[in-house]
Amino acid sequence: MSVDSLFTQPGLYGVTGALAIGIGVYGLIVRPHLVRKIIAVNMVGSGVFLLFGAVADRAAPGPGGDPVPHAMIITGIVVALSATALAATLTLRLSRETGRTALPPEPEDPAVQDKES
Amino acid sequence: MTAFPLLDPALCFVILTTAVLAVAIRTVFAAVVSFIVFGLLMAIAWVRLGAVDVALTEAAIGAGLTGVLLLSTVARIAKHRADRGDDVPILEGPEPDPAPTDPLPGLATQSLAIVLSAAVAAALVAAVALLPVPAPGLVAEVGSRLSETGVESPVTAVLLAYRGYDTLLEIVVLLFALLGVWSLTADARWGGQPGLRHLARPDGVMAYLGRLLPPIGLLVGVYLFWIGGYRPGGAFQAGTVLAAVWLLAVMAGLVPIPKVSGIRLRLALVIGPAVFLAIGLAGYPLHGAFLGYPPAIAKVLIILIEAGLTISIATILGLLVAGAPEERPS
Amino acid sequence: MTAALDAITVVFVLAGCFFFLAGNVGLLRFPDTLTRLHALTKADNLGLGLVVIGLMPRMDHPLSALKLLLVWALGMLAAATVGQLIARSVLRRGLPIWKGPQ
Amino acid sequence: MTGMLPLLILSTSLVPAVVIFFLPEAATRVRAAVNLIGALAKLPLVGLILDGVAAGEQYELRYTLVPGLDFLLRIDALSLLFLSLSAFLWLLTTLYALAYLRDGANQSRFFGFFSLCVAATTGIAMSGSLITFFLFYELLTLSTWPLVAHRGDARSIASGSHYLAYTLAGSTALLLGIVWLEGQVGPVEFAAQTGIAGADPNTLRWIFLLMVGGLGVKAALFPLHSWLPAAMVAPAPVSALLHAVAVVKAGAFGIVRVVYDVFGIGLVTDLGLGVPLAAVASFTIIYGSLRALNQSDIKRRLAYSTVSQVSYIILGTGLAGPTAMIGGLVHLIHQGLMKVTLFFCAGALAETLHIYRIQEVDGCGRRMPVTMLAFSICAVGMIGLPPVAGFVSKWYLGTGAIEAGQIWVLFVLAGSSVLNALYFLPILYRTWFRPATGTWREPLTPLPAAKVWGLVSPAVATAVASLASGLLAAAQPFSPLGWATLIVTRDYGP
Amino acid sequence: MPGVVWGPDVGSGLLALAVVLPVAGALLILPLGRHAERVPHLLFMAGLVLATAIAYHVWIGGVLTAAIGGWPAPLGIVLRADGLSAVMLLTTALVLVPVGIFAAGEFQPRTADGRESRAGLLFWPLMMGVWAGLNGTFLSNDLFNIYVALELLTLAAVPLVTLEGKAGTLAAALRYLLFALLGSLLYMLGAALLYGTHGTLDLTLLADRVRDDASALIAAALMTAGLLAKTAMFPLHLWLPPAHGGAPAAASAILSALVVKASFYLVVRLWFDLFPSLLDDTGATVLGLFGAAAILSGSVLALRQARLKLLVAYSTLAQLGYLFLMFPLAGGGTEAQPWTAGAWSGGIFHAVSHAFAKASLFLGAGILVQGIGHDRIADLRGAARSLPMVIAAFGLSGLSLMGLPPSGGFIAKWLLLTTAMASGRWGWAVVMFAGGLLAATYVFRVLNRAMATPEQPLRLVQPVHQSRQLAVLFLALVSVLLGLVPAIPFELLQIGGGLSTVEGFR
Repeated sequence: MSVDSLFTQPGLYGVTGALAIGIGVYGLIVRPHLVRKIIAVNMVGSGVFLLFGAVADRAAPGPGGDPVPHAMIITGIVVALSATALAATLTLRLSRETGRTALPPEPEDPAVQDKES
Repeated sequence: MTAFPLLDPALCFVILTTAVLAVAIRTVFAAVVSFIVFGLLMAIAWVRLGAVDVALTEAAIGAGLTGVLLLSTVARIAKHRADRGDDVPILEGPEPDPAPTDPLPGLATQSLAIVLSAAVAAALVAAVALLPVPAPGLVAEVGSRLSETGVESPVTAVLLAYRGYDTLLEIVVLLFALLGVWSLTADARWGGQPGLRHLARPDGVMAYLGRLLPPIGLLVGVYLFWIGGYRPGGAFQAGTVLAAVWLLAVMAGLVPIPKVSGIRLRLALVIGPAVFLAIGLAGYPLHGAFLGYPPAIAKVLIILIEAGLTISIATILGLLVAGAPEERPS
Repeated sequence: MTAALDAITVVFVLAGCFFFLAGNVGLLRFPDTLTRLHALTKADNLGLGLVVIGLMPRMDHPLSALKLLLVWALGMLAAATVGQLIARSVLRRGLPIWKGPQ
Repeated sequence: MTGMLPLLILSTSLVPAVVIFFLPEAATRVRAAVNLIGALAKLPLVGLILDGVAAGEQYELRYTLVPGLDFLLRIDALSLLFLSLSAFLWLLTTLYALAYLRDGANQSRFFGFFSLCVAATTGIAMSGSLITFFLFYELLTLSTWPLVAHRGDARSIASGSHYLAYTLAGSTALLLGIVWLEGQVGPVEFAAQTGIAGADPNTLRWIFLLMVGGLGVKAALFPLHSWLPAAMVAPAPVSALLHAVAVVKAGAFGIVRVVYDVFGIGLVTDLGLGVPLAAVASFTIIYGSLRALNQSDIKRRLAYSTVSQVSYIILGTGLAGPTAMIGGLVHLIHQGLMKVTLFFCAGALAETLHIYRIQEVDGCGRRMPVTMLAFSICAVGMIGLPPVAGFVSKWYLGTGAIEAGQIWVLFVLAGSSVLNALYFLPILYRTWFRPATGTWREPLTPLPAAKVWGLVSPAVATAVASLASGLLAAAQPFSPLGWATLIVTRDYGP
Repeated sequence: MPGVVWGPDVGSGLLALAVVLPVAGALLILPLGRHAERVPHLLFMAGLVLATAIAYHVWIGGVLTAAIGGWPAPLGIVLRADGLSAVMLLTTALVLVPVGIFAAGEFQPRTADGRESRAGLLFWPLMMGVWAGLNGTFLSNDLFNIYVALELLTLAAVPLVTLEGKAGTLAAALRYLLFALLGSLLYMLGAALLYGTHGTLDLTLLADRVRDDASALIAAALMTAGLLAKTAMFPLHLWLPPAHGGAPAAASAILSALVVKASFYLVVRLWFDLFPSLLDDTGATVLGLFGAAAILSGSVLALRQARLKLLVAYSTLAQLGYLFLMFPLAGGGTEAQPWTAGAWSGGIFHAVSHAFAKASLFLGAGILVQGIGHDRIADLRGAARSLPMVIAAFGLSGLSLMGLPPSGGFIAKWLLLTTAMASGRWGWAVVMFAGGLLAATYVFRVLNRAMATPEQPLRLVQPVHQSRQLAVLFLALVSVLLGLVPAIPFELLQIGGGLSTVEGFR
């Protein structure tokens, strides 16, 4: 293990990515509001991409870098947007149908919910 | 870089601060705003890491479109609340979080969350420290066969040639996200228009902007698409710009938003992946493999694919922001 | 020649930064939405313009310099439109407006 | 051809089962025809094999499912003992069931599962390896359940669950035993035991306990028997199937296989497992008879009688001497023939005159003389009086016990006979010597002749067979006794 | 390279088509709209032919590989089909055909008044998306490409849950989506670390380069955790029952039978092909304990459900548990044991036979809902009389769940059990036996009700088309058939497996 590598430029961004992931995971667990959960997932995603990017930068520092991870990150960002759009629409629909913007604490029988609403 | 030794640490610090804000700040609206700022700062980080393509994508899609989506979600939720009589003002009102009906996690959950996230972060920091010092990568391989792809930008070569299959699946993923959003339409409204309403008065500033910007935006979009073969840019960035311009024109009331059942809209949605797929299949006879491009015409094929993709991406992204149909078909 | 260009860049970019700073101070310190908009849009537009001017001599191609100008123009357009929209929203909803020091 | 014949025999019941499932409910005649064709086709095939095995022919069919798991059909003399019993009784039970269930509901389901049960039994008889045995044993468990629960009322459903709970737990134990054993010594086939003796004796004892415990559920060994009396709510043909043709016999047959062909008599004796097994069987014999005494429901009394009688087979196996083995094996046939007659008659009484309890049979010997004569013959046989088949079994068991030096068994046999007499003779007395006191209900309209024939003639046939097996016991080798002797002298002789 | 028409050989050329076909289907159905009625069925049939062809080529020629675009790894993406991939492809195609026939009764692109129906249209491209995602996962040899395929799978699968538009399913779908997204991100994170360490994402190349060190362990742990969340493995399982129990029957069938298997498949690939040396006793035991906990808790919860669809959904949790018993039984310890192939094949066998059985169960539950108007277990009296084929199929599929012969489930259980006993690991065997008995309890709880005679004869509220019942029965029969002719899939599975040690097993 080389702690020094954490203080290079890629190391720094790698650590930032790692911390962003940690913050996102925390937010995903404790924040009940669905919009915040979506934000948290996106934050984990950004952290993952940043970490991946930092990894790529080590291979070829400076402008350009390793283009393979860059292409993958671009793909990842688009995929994350796709998922966000779906999640946001689901949240909207949930809020319109039930007035809730959070998940029930325990998964429940969908049929029972139907009767309530 | 040496001129400002503190630039990177400061940037990282601000990124993490906005990240904490996005999780911890009191209202959901503020959280969304924090996240958008976080995304923009991330774009700067990408520039710092030399990944301009990624920076463009992050700014346009990661921060921009995602931000718009989230903001409109918050606004529409607030509107539902207002419709239900939960007296919450739109947008600027501090939406309580957790909302009155939202359950708070117990102390156990919170401690678990802290332990878990700390463990993940620590493991990752360790993993970063453990990465080998002569870093492996594919820079040389990408460069050595660049001539066979007909494009000059290495990222575009990876996206559309070496790993074109990823990109094919990616555009399909995007399409399915739209289908997923559409699937949440109420049955009676199927076939109608997405729920984006134009807010502009005909003489208002929006209408003016809506008239002024589209030509410029179109130009920028086409430019981004064209430049992608040489430098940072490409179908995704171009598609995003075009989608934004389109939405602007819709919001300005200049063009109607199409019905989801319209055949031309459907064709616009599938043209990108369809062209991609067709050229991919042509690769069997032309180059002996799926998605194989003969070097002589590789560039033409890639431009064809990018053109189709740009149309589909612009349409899909625009419709994703517009949301599920909310108007009944006439 | 390069020294002169460098000097121009340093001066203009620094000046631009100053206006950005001023705009942000305004955003934080001004009392209501309209005044804050005022500070932000005006100061930022000016600051952006100064930065753009400062960077133009450093471009290797005239076309790139033109692109920078385009960025400035679009930025101003966006700021103007958004400022207008927010201001109208303030008026329509009857949010409090600062009437001068009490 | 020697490989195809077992498969052919299996398909005589398997194919009708599948066909019947897909027949529409209204196709009564086709269903009966398919069933009877299957049953009739099976008999000559079994006869063919019987002849072949007597002449020393080998019949084997091997099919590898996955490496280490072979499906193996192999017919030896012991297989045929069970095979011919089930083939013969299947025909008669089918005839009986067709009459019994006339106009009943869910006939396709019933006869489909009925044939499936017989197919499973056939498979059990022909299995050449432990795991093949298990496959058919489970098939039997599952295909019997819908028959037990056939009526669909609360009691039937409850007794079906009772049955399943016991048998599934039993087969779990059996499978555990099999997997454990095969984990030690590899795949186990019934012909040649190699390497088993080398395993750790205590492990082997545990495995034996698991296997016999698992099989003992179906064989209704005390204390695993309680499902059997509960299952008498099922229609009479099902009772016949449970008690005589398939289920309890499969359990007993399995125990015989485990003792003779998996462990081997020598090893069982060396491990000290034979006498405890005989002791449990003896206890079950006495216990079943005692419980039968105080049942007033006819079918319940018969059910407890089965608990007692099936253990004779296990007793003979546990004693491990050649004569006792013959007695046990032959009882597999004899008990089947006699018990199936008794259930046929009990069903006929219930269907014709609505007689369910022992107090209700007063004087019905004059009303239904043929049925009650058949009943009486087999009741006498159960007690163990000559010249009916039961006497032969008990005689061999008794001499076998003396030969094995287990004199106490004689007391068990004598005690059991006394108890048998105590619970059967009162029925006979009431039937023949008490006047009719109007305890039964005549049917509103006379039963159709075909139905009466269908109910009575199978009982007569099996009663005659019981009598014949006793009278002609000495006919070699195709009387039950002759065949059992052939098995013991040829395959398990010293 | 003119002249070379089909690449190195026909079999390899087919691989990409397995993904192209469903994608093309979705692209075709969308513009066709209400005129797309027959397209999906033709595609499903073509898919079955294609999967069979690929399996055939694997069978005769061994492992197939195809570099997409002619770019070899590590630069490009390589598709690879070994026996395991072929079996999964075939399973997918074989489940989809009857599910498609079943769904045609429910999802018609054209409404009665001739307009385009929302659910009726969208169901089909979403199915195509799931199919493409599955095939993409099974065939890809590139970790990042698998990530994209997994996301395609998720984004096509989640809308299926809410397709009927019931409010109650929204929360379930969201929970599913969030778990799935976090899962894929964790997976991607592990992949990123592997790229950073070894400079490639190609599984074959990585397998040569990966060493038994801390960074590989971190990557493997992250990827496994992510995939466990997507597989709904204990303790990340609670999202599954409401999502699978609330979705339309045809969708539930696909989700429970196939979608969760994709991530399970990857866990198998990771631990047996990529990190075999990393799978020490501790890791394998942890995975096995998760599996054991899933078996027991899932079965007990299934017992307590009042609705049939939820019972079936909870049973999925339990059945997934068996799959993870293969890790302690087949892995652990550095060198392959003679019984390794047995437990490994047993796990896969279980996944396959469960796919057929579970699809049949969910479709059957759907028919009950249609025919008698509900799926409350307490009120199923008379169902066996009114819908005999469905109840028969329930019983036959139940065999696989209980692990009783004759069924694929039994063969799987036998392979796992003999391994456990032969290597003296009693605990796992006991768990399997307990799981089998619990499964019997919940299966017969339903059958008992269905067999009972009702006070009044049960009237169907809506007639059920014969073809839909036959689809249910077909799936159940396949799960039984797997127990009768297991040799062919077993042999196919061994092709290309790094640990093919069938000889030691004999």
